[in-house]
Amino acid sequence: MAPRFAITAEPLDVAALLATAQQLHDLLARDRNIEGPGAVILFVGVVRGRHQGQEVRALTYEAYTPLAVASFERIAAEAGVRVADAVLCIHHRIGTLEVGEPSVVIAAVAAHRGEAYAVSRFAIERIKQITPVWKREVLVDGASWVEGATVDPDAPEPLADAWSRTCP
Amino acid sequence: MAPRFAITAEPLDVAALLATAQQLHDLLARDRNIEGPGAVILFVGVVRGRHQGQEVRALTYEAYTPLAVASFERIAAEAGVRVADAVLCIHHRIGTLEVGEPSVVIAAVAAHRGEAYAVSRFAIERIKQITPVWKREVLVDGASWVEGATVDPDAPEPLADAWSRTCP
Amino acid sequence: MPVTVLLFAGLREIVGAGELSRPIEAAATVDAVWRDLRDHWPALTPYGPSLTCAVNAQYAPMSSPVQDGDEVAFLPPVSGG
Amino acid sequence: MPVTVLLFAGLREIVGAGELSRPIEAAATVDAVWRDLRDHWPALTPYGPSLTCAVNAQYAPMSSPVQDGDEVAFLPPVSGG
Repeated sequence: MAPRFAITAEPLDVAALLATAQQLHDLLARDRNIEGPGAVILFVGVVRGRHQGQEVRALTYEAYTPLAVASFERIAAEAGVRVADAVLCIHHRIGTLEVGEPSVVIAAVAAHRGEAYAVSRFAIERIKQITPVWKREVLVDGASWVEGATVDPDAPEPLADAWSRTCP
Repeated sequence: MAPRFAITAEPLDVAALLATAQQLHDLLARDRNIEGPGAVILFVGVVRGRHQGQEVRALTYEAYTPLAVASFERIAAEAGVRVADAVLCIHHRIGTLEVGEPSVVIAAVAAHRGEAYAVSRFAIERIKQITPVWKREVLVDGASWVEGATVDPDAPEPLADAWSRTCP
Repeated sequence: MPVTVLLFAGLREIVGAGELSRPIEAAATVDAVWRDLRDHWPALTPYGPSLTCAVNAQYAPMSSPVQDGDEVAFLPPVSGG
Repeated sequence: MPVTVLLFAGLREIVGAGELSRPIEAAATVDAVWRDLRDHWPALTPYGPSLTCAVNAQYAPMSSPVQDGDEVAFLPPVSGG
């Protein structure tokens, strides 16, 4: 079974994360005597060949690994406050990735699809807010760090904003 | 490359559908000179071990295959009216499935995640409305056909309802 | 002037066949084909209000005309996914 | 009384190292560690308003106290996913 949360330099294995997430939800369901896994949403972020009009040759990802893994645990706990019986698994890759390679895979599992979609969308929004991962774009004419979000993990507004993007 | 839309008695291959969907979006993006695949949402419906309090041993799926495949094409066209540059692939399994096996896999690919989530959610809602597939639940004490939706594919209200469940 | 009738799920089980050939009259409609079936297998009757149908693998209203050789499918409430 | 400072992405490139040891005074805060760095590498200055930080791999405000042996990480705007 794959770890629930990971930062890894190895290529991401979508099928393995799907299997792990299903197994974890199955165990949770037995333990709590609730309905088992019925819907899995896999979010796969892939390196896009073009960004804001410029051709991207590759992306290099860097992470503060222990805090990034802790951020995934935190995001799962935050999701659990609103969606009680879902399982969330997150693997983010680091190192240099070619166009088309997955940079992040999120598996959200629940008995029913509404909950799985909500947890999935919440997770990716929150990762982009607080997870200490940085990407460097290698373009045709040079390379630069992409500067995204500066969010206090304890601030309520960004948390509410992430939930606001989930499906009804 | 896997077919874009299929009804199949073979086990569903999530990784193969992901690869196909990515390739199709890559081709689309080159053709239209737009941003290539950046986000893939895979919806995986799996056979749940319990339904409305009853233990499920297995599910048997039956389809009117040519119309079911045509329904997937129709759903992709409907999605394209609102989300122009996404790719949608749908494979639905038929035959007898054990608990935990995927019954349907939907891959929705777009340059950005908001569009991919919207197309994914729209597709599963619409499949449940109009795709001619039927499931028979084998419970501990007997088996019965699950009777779900009766929806006129041309009626505007169910179409609007499916969109209303997509993420903002 | 026969049409091919396709039946699925609960409908198929009532009739005991997924495919059958039924004669139709000139200027018949899908609805006429359904009424003929229902007369032969009264257990189909409760499905009437919740049916959708297709002619030659295209969604069609019950009022659609059917012709010699058409494939007419009756679809009980769907439950895929 | 040294602390270990971790720097990432653009910050790391300015300083030329991802990890360094810096002396601190008694009753120091994360903010004091940052000011010390900024004084040595003025090119860090523009990052001040957009920083977040962590002490011992836990999110921490700039006002957090730091102690001998702590690991203090400065995080420029994140861009994962």
